[in-house]
Amino acid sequence: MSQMINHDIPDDHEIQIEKKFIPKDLDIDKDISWARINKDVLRSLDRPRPIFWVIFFAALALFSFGVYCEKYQYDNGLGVADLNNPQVWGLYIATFIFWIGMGHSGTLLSALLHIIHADWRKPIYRYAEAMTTFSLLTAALFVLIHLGRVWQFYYVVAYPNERWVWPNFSSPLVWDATAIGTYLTSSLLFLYTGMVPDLAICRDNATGARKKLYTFLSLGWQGTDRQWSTFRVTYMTLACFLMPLAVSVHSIVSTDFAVSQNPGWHITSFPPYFVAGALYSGCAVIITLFILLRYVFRFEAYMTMPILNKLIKMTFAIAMVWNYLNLIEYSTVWYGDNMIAKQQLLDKMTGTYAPVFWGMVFCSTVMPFTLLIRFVRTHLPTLMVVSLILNFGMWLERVQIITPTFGHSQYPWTWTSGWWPSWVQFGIVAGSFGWFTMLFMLYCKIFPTISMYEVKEMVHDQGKMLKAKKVA
Amino acid sequence: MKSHILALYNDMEEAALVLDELNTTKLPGFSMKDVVIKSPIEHPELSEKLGKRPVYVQLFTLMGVLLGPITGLTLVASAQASFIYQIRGGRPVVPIPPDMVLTYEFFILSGVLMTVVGCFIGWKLPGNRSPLYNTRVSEDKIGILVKAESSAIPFLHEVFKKHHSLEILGEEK
Amino acid sequence: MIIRKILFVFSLLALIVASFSINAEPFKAGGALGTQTIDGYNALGPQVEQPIEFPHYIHAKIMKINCMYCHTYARRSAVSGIPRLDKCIGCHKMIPEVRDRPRIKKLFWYWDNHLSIPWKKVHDLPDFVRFNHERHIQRFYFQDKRPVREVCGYCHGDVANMTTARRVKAISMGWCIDCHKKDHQISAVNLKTTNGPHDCWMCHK
Amino acid sequence: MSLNNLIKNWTSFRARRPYLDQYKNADYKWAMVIDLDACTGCNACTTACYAENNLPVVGKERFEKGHAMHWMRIERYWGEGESVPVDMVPDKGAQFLPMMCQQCEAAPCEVVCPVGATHHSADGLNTQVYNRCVGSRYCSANCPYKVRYFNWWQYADFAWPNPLELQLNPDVSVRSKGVMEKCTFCVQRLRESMDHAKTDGRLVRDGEVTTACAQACPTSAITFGNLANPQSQVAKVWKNQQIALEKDEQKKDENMRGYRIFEEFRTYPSVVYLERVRDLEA
Amino acid sequence: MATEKKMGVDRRDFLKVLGISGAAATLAGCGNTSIESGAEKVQAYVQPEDFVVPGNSVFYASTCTQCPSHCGVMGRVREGRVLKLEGNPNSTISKGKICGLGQASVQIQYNPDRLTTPMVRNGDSLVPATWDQAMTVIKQGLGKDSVISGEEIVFLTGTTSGHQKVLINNFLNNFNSNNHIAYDALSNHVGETVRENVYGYSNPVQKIKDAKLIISFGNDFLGSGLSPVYMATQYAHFRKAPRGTLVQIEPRMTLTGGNADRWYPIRPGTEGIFALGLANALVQHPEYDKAIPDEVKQALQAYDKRTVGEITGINPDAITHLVGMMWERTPTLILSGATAEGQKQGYQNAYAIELLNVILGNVGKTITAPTENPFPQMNPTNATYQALVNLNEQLSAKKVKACLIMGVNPIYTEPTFVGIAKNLKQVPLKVAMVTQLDETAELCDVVLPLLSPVEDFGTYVAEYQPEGVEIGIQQPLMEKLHPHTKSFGDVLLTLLKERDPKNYSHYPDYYSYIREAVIKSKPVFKSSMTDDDFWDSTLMNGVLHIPVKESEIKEVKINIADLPKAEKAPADVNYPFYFVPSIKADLRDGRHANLPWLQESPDPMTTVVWDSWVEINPKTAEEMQIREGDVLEVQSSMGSVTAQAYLFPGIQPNTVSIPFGQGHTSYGRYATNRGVNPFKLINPITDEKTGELALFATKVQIKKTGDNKKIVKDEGPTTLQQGRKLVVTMAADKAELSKEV
Repeated sequence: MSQMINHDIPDDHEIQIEKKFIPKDLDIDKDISWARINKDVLRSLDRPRPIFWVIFFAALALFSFGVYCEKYQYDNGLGVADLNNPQVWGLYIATFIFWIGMGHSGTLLSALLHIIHADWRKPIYRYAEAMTTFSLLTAALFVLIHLGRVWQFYYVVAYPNERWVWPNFSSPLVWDATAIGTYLTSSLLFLYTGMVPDLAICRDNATGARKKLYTFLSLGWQGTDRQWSTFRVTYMTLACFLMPLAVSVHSIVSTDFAVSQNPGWHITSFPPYFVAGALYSGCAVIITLFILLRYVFRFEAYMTMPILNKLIKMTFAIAMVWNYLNLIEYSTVWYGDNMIAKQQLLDKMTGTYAPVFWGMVFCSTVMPFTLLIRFVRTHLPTLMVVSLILNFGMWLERVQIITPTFGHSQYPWTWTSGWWPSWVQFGIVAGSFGWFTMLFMLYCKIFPTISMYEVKEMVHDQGKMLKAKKVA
Repeated sequence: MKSHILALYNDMEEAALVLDELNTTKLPGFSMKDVVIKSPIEHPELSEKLGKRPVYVQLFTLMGVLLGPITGLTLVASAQASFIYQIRGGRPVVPIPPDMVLTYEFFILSGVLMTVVGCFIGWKLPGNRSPLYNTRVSEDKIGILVKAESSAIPFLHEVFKKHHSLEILGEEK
Repeated sequence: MIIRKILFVFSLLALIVASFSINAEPFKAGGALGTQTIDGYNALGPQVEQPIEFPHYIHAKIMKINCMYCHTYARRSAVSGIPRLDKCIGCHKMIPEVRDRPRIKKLFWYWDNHLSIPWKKVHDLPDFVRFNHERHIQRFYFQDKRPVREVCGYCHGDVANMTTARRVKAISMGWCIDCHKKDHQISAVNLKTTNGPHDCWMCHK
Repeated sequence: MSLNNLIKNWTSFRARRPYLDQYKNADYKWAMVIDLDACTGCNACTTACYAENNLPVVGKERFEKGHAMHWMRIERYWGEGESVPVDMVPDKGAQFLPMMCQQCEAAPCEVVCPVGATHHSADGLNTQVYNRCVGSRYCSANCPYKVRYFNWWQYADFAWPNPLELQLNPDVSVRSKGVMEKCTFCVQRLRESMDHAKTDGRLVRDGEVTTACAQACPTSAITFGNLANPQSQVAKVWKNQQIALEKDEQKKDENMRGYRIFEEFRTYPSVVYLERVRDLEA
Repeated sequence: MATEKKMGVDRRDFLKVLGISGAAATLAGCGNTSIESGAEKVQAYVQPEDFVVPGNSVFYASTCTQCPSHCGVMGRVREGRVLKLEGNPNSTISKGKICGLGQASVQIQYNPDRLTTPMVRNGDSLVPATWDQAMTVIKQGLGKDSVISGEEIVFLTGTTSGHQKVLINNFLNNFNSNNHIAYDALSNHVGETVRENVYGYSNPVQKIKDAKLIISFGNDFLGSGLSPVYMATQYAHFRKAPRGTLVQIEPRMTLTGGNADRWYPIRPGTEGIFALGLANALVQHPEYDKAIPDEVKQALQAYDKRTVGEITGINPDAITHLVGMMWERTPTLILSGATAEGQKQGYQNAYAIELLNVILGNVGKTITAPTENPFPQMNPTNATYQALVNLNEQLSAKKVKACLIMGVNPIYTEPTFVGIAKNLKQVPLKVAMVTQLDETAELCDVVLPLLSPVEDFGTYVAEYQPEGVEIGIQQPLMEKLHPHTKSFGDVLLTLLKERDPKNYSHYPDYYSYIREAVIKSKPVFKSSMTDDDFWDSTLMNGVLHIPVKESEIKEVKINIADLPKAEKAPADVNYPFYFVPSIKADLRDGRHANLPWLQESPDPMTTVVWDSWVEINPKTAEEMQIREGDVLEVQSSMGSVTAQAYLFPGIQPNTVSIPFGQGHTSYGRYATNRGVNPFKLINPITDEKTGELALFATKVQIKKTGDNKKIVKDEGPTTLQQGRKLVVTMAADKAELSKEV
């Protein structure tokens, strides 16, 4: 016991410092009863605020429109998307990277912060992890949407066949498929494993069909000491796997570009740049969802302002990393002697796609500095708007990686100016947001969005510390 | 003839005292190995009192990370080698860097999968819950489940009661 | 559609497992339809109704007419072709004794009306596949001097035992590849072996 | 599919193309020479390509969107630099460039195709197998020459209203929507003549087969042939112009006109262009 | 053609289309087809020729009829369908090569808008009819009992030659008429007249291959010239070592100009003046001094460098420079072309240009006499614009009772002021023979569907005969596609047989007519073959060739009165721009606008497709604040059209250009309502000497309409190589062409 007290002295300082800057009453109540936690969280599965249904049906409508667009495109060919010879990818691949990138901060919150025992992640990591899974699902959808012959997509899958043909393992697209598949499987398992104790709680409190579902999913979890110790080891091991995996996934996505010879893509710093961008956009989305869930599911007591504040700090830091890598990218091109890449960079900034570029600069480089303003950090509607702008900026970033490069490639004859995607592309992109929101909202309605057992652990540990202090 | 008995406690301290007492108790037909704690959160300090209970998950992980890359690389490389057309301009038929990338992904995938498999085996899941399960365990109570000879049950009952257990459940006969 | 494709994938998987264990064997005359070559790719096609029920067994088996006497284009063109009508008539004019049989009557009806017979395709490849009869005939019949019934029969089965022809092989890509992967002796004298080209643009262009 | 195969042939699986003397003992390596001094930009070759290879006429609206399917395009440039004054007079004429698939020996498109629909054939062609293509368009994205064309529409539905479809070349597939296509060096002609030569037990003779564009070209600016045959016209010109297939930077005399476009990207194209000549004193 | 069967009749039989199912199969392309049995039909030939092997193609020689150069072509035929045309190596004109225009002939054959049945007028509209019905209508006017004669019958065609021409003349003779009117909207009659007057030959051989320096005044011999394929083959030799130099002088850069070593923009109509300026400078050299009489020399003195420079807009130093080259590089060749000849002083311009050839002594060296055709009756008719004016006069006099029209579309190509449409309507019997309904056919009473050029027999003699004389033999490459189409020869023979059974009844059809005519010519070719063999070998070769027989150009006349005069036209305030419409090598006068390949083939200079555009100099555009794609109204005193602006550096600053060929109101789905028709802008200015229409002498004004539409073209936003080393240029003195293989 005495050892523990000594250990806690630095923590005490930290708490003191925190107290100085953040009103304590806003943080999680240390004395909250465990039963109360169960009740609060389970209530979210039952009766959220009515706005939930508004969001859900809006998302459903958007998704239906996306499905209509995709059907139209499937029937008529990709021509309806107004893609053309140099502009072969358009918004589909841009949005694909956006969704892949978005998943990364879920892993950051759940895995990295778990490894370094950052306690504050506990109330929020679950939805971040869910977001990872669903954004990966959405991203995988874009791979299919953009294929010319979706119905032959299984050619990309490596399976022994009578034709004696295999996918081309040298293609970054196959790496992509493998990496995304691995990532999706791993984060799904990670999400699920971490959720099992909570599913058991749901099982113990649910009735009817839901009970059957939870009973099935919780696999008979009883919370025995053996289960807990196995769980601890497993969860930590998975977290250790997930961190490098997340880094490798977006690095591999970046090789789609960095491996090819196009000006503006053939850059060594692309992998870290992509990873930073991924974390950046992911953090912005986490802030958005934080505010949303906090309101919709009445999670004010758990998703507290200090946690949000930490998230904002993290977002700002990552935004700065991203900006740094962005600058690195441009300056290596600018000071390098690749004439074609330099031309392309100039065109990106001054050509027909300059609005996209400067839009990105405004949204992703200038906007994060507003996070330094206390009002923005504490006034949730404003923060919501800012986080959406950051997100939009990161989407623009992906668009400006793809479109200007195709529009100003090595081959001057095929340059395009003023290329603009058709409504079908926008419809499908919007539909993907609908699909993601719909899935995510559905998830939040069915599964506990806040990790109950971990919040219990958190208040237990902190309560213990307080008690220890009192003893001292 | 062995049977089960479960006692619920309000908090860890109380449960710890029970375990301390059980540890010192020498009773025929009862062993510390048969004591199981059920709790809503993890409880390292209670587990310590139960003695060493090894976890084998990481053995599976090791197996996964060893087998994954080897099978992955072999699969990829031999698929490339047996592809009916093999000539690709500018690159060898079996190129090292792409195969390394894929091997890496296989390494992680098989590591993750084997870990989860190991976890499920460690959990002995999916399985049936023991009849002596109380839903309050998943809420905020600590449960101590003991499996012992029927003869030892009354004594254990006494011990539990001594430490202000909220509820004691025994197997119905 | 997707379901069909998934089923297709699984059937292919089954096929590959089968094909691993089975080695192609030379052509065997006679026997049940589809078993004349044992290569694991037996896939008996439907019985196709033709305008005239052409008796291959009379021509090829009883009369012992070389396949290429009628299917004369096979050795110089990618398509083997259906025999031209005047080829049929050329012989049958000389055989008055069978003139009254219904099939021959029908044949002469087409001839008299100067119409071509609307035969139905029995061995139909997808439109992106281009099989070249000429090369196969040149290689195995003229160069290797194998019996014509075997050379044609490897793909078409033992037509000499059929009335109207019927597809007896899968004619799938794996089946083609399977043969192309095999070592073929260069000639009856030269014991060196070669195998068929693995160039996609040989068949798909 | 065996480990044995992998180990036994390891060195050959690790060989990279192109390498020195690669085609010395090979039967075929198809290559081309285009004399830009002879090319007048008349578009006869492109029309011949439409006729030979079943290229769809896409119509004005689709052409406007950039959906044109010309495998071969004649580019017309007014200058080499990056900007041009408004009052420029093109007093040295225009610069015409026939551009089609360069059949690179180390083609950037081949490496990135996820399904291997584009790969290299033994006779040095950069193949495109339509029925294998899933339409990821990565090859087009990675092609520095941008000579790959994607079927954005089901052109067969409208490009050949009856009876125009009777003109279609039965030796060439009509491509469905969603697949990539490109110049094939008229592979249907090559394969036919190679087959005939094989039947006769010989190799294809120089001049026996040529591409549709080379056949049509009124000024004979396009020479096509077998680079592996040192007696062929193409091989002679390559040698004369001191172009080596396996080099990405040619060391040649100043007054030699041969060059390959974008050699610095190490694509090792199979098409040699001969510089346009202008009498600058005229 | 190994068999001794009656060719033709049986040939048609075995060419029967049976590959239909094959073609449909090709269309399906690479969907996910599975193997099926019994789904498709496979039909065999009934009684084919021995050389017909399914799956193998057969090549038949024929002659291209797409333009008057009549190249020899070969058609690739498989399963009874013609698939592609190639050049015929036997032909001295095409030398085995072919242009895009020629390739597209197969699209006339398979055009989805082809006329497949006769049409007969019923009130305001044409309705499909049977041949019997159509012939009944025709026979009412031109039948057995017809008394129409002389000027009452008109046969209007474009340039015709060979047995078509012979048959038309025979037909007209039967009506005691010789009223065969040959009209060509883009005729080169002015130049031909000049050369006829100067050299005695309207189309002397211009040996560009032998020249070391060619100065071409707007002669687009590589693009829309008289024999572009032949000229291109010669141009290739011209560019080989020792390399010749090409200088092009024209107001708007043609394809030939784009290939010139040096291109000079010149004020339209002043080409002759520039030529005189050159001539004046040329005679400073003692050698050339002798070549011309003093009176001419004196007349030339008015054209000193500065004056010429002022008039033509070309830097005066260019004259010194060019003359310097002419002195050094012999032999030279000076060519006059459409933009120089289609002017008010067109004749004089061309005359002045030919004068240069005379001074330089090119006559006999690079300009030689063509070989004489032993069959002069087959020589091509001289198609002119004047013919249209003649026709209009005849029509307005209301004497014409029957008008037959074939191969020409005057309603589309006539300038607005001619107004032939109104007069033509009054003719009681108007018969059009077409493969596809066009503007003129729509006006007619009877429209007969002709066989396409790849289905028909015929013989052709090109206007330009560079190596001997070549008679092109046209033969069907396939069985006729539409059962109710007929050869024009058969139509005329049907009528002739009725009117003159004695001479014509022994011809069962046009094929036998041609066959007999060709066999009759056997003695000229000193052939010892039998008639059948001669005919077979002629069909196999595709051409009958009369070898070169050099004859000298005897005297060269120079008439001082025919030289152009410098005219100081007052600046036109209302119409400040010269209008120089361009002739596209593929669409020509619009007759090929129905062929989709040609519509989609980018214009070589601008890369615009499927449309009309207004070429305007970037400098002028900047002054007028015109951007690419701005919709401009181009107005002449005759009318106005609107089209999008294209900034084109290869054009005079005060000149605008619209290509001919588009703006059809009725010509099938590919041509109708596409672009504008610049013929409707042409002012009523004619060449003073010949009366030919001055196509390039119109002045226009341009106005911005305020609209802007994206111009549909192949090129991207840049027209520069951006330092990419795509087309590298080497100085001619650096290149060692002689060392090349």
